Amino acid sequence: MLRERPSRLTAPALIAVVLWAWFLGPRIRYIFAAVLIVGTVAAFMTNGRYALRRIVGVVPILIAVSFVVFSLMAVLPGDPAINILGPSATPDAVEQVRTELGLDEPFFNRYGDWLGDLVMGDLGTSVQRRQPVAEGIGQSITPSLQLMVYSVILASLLAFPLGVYAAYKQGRRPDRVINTVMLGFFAVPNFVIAVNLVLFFAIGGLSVFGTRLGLKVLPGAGYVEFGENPVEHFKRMLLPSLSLALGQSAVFMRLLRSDMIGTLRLPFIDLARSKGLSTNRILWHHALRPSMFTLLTVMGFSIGALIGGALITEVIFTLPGIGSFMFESISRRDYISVQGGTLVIATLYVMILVMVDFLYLALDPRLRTTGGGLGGGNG
Amino acid sequence: MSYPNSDGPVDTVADTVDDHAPVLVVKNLTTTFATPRGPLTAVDDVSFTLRRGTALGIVGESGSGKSVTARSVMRLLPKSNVTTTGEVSINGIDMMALGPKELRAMWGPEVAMVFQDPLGSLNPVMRIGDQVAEGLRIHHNVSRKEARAAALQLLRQVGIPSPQTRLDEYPHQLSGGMRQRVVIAIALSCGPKLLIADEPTTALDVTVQAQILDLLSDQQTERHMPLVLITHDLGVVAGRTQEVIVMYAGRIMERARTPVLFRDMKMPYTEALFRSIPKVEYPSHTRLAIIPGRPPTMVEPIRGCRFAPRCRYAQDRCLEEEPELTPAVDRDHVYRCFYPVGTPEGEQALEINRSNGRLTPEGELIGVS
Amino acid sequence: MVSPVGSGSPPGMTAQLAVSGVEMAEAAELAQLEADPEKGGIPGARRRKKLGPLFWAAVTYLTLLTLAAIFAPVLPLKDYAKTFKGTSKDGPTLTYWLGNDGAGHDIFSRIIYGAQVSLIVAFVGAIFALLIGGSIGLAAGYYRRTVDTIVTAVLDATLVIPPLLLALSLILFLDPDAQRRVFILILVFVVLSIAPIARVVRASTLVWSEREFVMAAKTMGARDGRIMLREVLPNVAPALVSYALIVMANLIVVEGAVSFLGLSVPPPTPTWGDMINKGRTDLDVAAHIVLFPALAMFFTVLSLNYVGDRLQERFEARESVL
Amino acid sequence: MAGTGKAHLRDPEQTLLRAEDLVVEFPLGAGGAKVHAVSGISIDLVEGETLGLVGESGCGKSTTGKAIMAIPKPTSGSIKLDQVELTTLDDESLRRTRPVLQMIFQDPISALNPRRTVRDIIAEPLVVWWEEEEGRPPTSAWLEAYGRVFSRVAAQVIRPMVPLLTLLLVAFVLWVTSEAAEDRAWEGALGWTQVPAMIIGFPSLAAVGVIGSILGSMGLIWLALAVMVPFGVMSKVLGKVSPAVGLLAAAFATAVTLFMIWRTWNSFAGTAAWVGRAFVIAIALPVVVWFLASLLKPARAGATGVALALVAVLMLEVFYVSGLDGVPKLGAFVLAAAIDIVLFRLVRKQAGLRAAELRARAEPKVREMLETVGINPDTSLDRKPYEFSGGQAQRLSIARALILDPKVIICDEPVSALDVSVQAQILNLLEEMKARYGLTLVFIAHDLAVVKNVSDRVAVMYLGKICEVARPDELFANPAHPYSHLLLSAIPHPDPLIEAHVTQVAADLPSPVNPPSGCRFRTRCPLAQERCASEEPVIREVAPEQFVACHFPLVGEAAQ
Repeated sequence: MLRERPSRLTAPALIAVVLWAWFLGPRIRYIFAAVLIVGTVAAFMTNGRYALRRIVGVVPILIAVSFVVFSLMAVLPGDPAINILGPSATPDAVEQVRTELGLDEPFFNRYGDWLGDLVMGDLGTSVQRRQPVAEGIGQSITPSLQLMVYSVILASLLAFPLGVYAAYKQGRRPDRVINTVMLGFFAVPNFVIAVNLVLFFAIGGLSVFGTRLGLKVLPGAGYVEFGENPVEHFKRMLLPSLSLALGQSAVFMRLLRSDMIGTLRLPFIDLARSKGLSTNRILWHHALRPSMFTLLTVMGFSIGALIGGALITEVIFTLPGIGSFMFESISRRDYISVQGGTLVIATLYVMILVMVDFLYLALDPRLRTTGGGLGGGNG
Repeated sequence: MSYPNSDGPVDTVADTVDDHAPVLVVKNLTTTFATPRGPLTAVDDVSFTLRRGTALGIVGESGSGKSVTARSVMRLLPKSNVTTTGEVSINGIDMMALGPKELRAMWGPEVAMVFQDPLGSLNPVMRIGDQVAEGLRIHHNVSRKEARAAALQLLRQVGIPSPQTRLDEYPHQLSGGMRQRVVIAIALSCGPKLLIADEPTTALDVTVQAQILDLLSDQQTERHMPLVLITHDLGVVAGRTQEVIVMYAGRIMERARTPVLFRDMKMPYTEALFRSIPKVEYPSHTRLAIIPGRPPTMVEPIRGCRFAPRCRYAQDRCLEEEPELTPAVDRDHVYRCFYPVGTPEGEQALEINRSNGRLTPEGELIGVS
Repeated sequence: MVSPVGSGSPPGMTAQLAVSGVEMAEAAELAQLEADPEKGGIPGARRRKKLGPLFWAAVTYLTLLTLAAIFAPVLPLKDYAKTFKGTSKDGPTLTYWLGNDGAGHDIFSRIIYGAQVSLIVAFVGAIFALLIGGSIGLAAGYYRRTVDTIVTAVLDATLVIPPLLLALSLILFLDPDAQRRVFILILVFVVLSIAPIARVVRASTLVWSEREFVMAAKTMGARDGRIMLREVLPNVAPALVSYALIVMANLIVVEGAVSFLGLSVPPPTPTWGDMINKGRTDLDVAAHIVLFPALAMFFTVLSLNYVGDRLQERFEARESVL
Repeated sequence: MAGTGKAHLRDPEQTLLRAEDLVVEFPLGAGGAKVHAVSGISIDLVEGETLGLVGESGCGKSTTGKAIMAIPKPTSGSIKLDQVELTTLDDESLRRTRPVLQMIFQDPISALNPRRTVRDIIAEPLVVWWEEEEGRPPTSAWLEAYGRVFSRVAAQVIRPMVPLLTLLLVAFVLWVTSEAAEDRAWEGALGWTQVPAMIIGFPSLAAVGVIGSILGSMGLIWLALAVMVPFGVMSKVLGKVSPAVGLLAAAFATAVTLFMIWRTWNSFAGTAAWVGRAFVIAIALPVVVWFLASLLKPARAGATGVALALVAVLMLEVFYVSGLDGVPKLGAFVLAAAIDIVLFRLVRKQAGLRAAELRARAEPKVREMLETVGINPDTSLDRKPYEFSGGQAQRLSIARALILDPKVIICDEPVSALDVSVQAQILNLLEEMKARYGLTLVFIAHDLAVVKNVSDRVAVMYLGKICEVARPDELFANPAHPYSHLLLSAIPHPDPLIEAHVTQVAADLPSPVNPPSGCRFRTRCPLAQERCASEEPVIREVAPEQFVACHFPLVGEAAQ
């Protein structure tokens, strides 16, 4: 068996990453640093070599992403200077702005400069907003992360029991009912859910033959910080999180169900039954954990996608999150903000995927030893 | 007995019950699956008894119904779309009358099973110690610490080297043979009064197979525990069982004490099976006797003897009428044939078949491919 | 956001079985095990699992919607851009089947015309993504090693940008004046769907290339191209086609989101998302303005998902049962 | 290590297949660790001989089999087939040697493509090589597969809707022709030009084309489609009658197509112009020109050309549709797609014709092979693999391997997945085939009794090395290597009187990632000494024709 030997690169790499995170905008740096430290430490406790490989493997992806993002914005038609100044700008003014933005330099010089600034935590300064991009993102990232966490928790609360139960009752009536309902949730676009939630819980619902079908119990928009008023905070976050959670729970539940069905057909479930274990114990203790891998990946993907992808929900509920920030930037053709924002989102996304990989380690002992998969190497 | 929970029922029962009283009684067991193609009778009217301290081998090809018999006996088959009729009693307890909860109480302390695929039979994400101890904790309600000690003891008993470290390892860290030892330890954990091993060595290498079979035999004699050993390999049952049942297409074809069966087999199917195995004693390039054709699907009802279409001895009668299980000279030896091997009737039947061209001059069946 | 990345279940991952019930599945397997060795030639061995009435209902709905969208210009529909006086926010009537919106437009007609946009961008987007992504995935899964590494890296880099964000940026920066919105939408949707499709095809190809018949084809001297297309593709294709339906459903949702934000095809051409967005302000007084386009979208997405699901299930069932 | 050395190899002149010092290593993860699956194995085969390779799972016997096939090529070593070195051949030359060397696999069901019929599967090797000989362009496979996918879509999606569609279309045609708007009349007229196409036998194409061209308000693409394809087909048909007419038709089609390209080109403007125009230049133009060129040579008329042109047209349609104001053109586009699907079927039929012809030519041979392996061709030709039992499927695999008339067949555990009674059938069949076709076999198995039964020579393998090579009767009577002895002692005998005396071995198989030094078996060997750890035994002859790689063999002068 191979002995784990944490490479000499580990410590410098870690320190470098944490330092880098530190130089980013004020809020982001805490988030980055916390995620990194917790995840990495956890990962190193299980399989350091794998963790290191995974972390190092992220670097090229991030560089690729940064390149894609930068070149996309650079190659796209339309002159940012004109975008900023408006179509009626004089050529001189345009020229001046172009020089200011460094647009007259060759492509790779600009990319290099941008990357250099990036490493120093400087995402550029938005001309339209007259504010550093990092600052803008830093302000808007908290509501987004909260929304993301709440909706995933809600979705899991719904998906796990239903998925396990449906798998257990596979093919029979309860399964079919759950499946159909969940397919329904899955098929409703979340902005439609959002609109309907607002209708039924915020503005009082439909009026049918004089009776109102609905409630007016929750605010339909706005954001209150947690520190300011926790109750109000949750009241305002409930509808947006729910609108995201319903669709997600359908995805989660269906994945869990199908993997669980696969697991329940494995011989070790037979053995567990022949030990005389109760159905609940078999389901929750034996079958659930090995059935969670696909789900975990997809959860990682959807959490990642939520960072910027909850854009439409944030717009509907007027949450000042990163989605709203991006939407506004895109609408204003604020390409510096879009560049910076996309990069931060992509980076967080990648990090979440890496963390998911580390979670695998916790769930699946087979991954903890390198050289596994060969089986039986105990010589 | 080194079993840590000796206040359990194991020893007391062993002392009080007569050694020759049957532990397992199976009568007219029939198991039918509802398949899209119609009802499939996997086990058809099977009866046998198993005495204390003996090992019974059930031999048959895949599709013969041997595994379903084992699961029917344990009542491990699902309730929906499977119907099991007949009588099964283990140590006098009527298995067919039990509800799910009572059944779960039986599984483990009364009857346990060893499965074919040792890797698949173990939960990949649970520590070995936990898996071995789980049955104990459920059935005997022992503390975590005691269960762990018991698990250690069990691992030692099944011959796992350095059991202490193995307790905290996961199945993928063990080799195939070691995994099967763990599965056996799990089966033995609650001190079952009946152990059913369903093809325990099929997935293993030949060197490991011998070790696992030895382990099973040792445990069987040591614990005075009856064993049902299910296999497709006549070689496996030969040295390690006292009695053998040969199954074909859901039916018991022949049952006898092991030495009797191998010395004096009466059933043409047993003979054909035996003859078709390549044997190490024979010189290389010996032509093998084959069983032409293939077993019947058990969806359509079959008339006559189920083996008749592939049988060298078969006469018209065999296609029309199914023989009953007939006792041979040895009272424990029964078979299902009108023209048994090695009897005048059998020789005559062969002669007839040879003369009417159903057999080659060498005595092999022609046609039906 | 229901995105093409995070949603839907790639066929390789879903092991939904045609046989029903955990226990039943087990039993059926056992029965198979027992009946297996010489089961050939049993009548009904080819027997297919029925698709069920819901499947056909979904297909019918999709067909009708498509036909209506195709023939919209010649069907006796009201002009979608015309304001009918005095009908603002009216509920369904015999003249205006699904009522009128805040501007007095006929909702029914707008829904049918709105389907044109949704269907064309989703369909065309999915087809091209299928061709391009499918080829990429097939090559990556079959050749592995270097090709696979590069392809996977590129796919990963695309996948980490949330699709809606990517779509919006591309749309606005490529086409700020909404001149060629349909074209741009299709282009963007192809870009969005290539990566997920390629991943699914790659995963499936990886599995199928492991099978011994691929090895057998190599030993008989077939070229790689032939093996990929004759041996691997026919086995991957069913999953691929059903996944493409799910991708289409996702694209319809993304288009809905884009038009909800007012960035799809510009008015007067109606789009579902835009109708929902416009109706939002009148929700409490005239919910039908939002309800009907939302329902149209819901049923379309649901039908596509359901059809995709069932087809996939059926192909898999045939594989596993036989 | 248990055994390097080549003492057991025979005169290279006599041997048909000779593998020397085969090494196969797989990288394990990124850490640089390697699985040493096969470490320096040398074997040879005289013509007509069966070599049995036997050992526990993980000993590298199957890897050796695949390495001999050079799929993938071994890490190092040499394989000589009929004095030709395989490892240094480039891929193409290696591929050309394939028919001589065939393989049979362990899992018969997995070795047969579930989506093809027995007829296809067995004929495939012949078709592959015949196509090769006759210089068929390799793209045809691409085309056929492509058509297959599309036709599956057509079958699953469109066919159920055909009655409804037809009804609607007929009603629509009536409506248009009775009170057609003026501006559509000329398109209608054009549509009717397709009537000849209908008459010469493409009714579905013509019908859809007629309606499409009437319906399509964008005209030009439809014009192109309506003209190009039927005239293309016609020009091929007519070209056989009179080259001049064919040429004329082709010229007309060319003109229309170029016009179409020009029109499409112009439809791109503004921001997206560069994309669209680049597309036209890069893809559409060459493909369409190629197609048109192929029309001029009807004999070589590339069905591929037609298909690629169709793809190009499909893409042009999309760009054209979306390049205009788009939305109202949906109808046109969907119909265009429908036409394309129909056309793909048509094209596939054309492409399939060659394949069908070859398959028909192969049929007698296929039938002969099936009968040889004991399968009734009449009932099985059109069935798919899953309708066969394991034993029958294995027969099919054997038939497929034999159809190319190979010299050597590598049997990789061919009976391990089969039942006892079926196993005997297959073993006997292999013996028959060997006698009948003069085959040379490499027989890989873990069952010693089976190996003994079929082999003329047996090589016992352990952890990527050879332990012992001998004639089976000697090997089984007097094993010289402790490992052979262990294996033999572990066989369960179907006789209760033979007591199993298994040499108890310590530990399990060591990891092939980190094999033991010296003799690889030493960790489990009851006779192991210090020398075994330090020095790797070399294969030597301990008895006539019995070769062993052991310092302390159980046979010969050293056995005391």
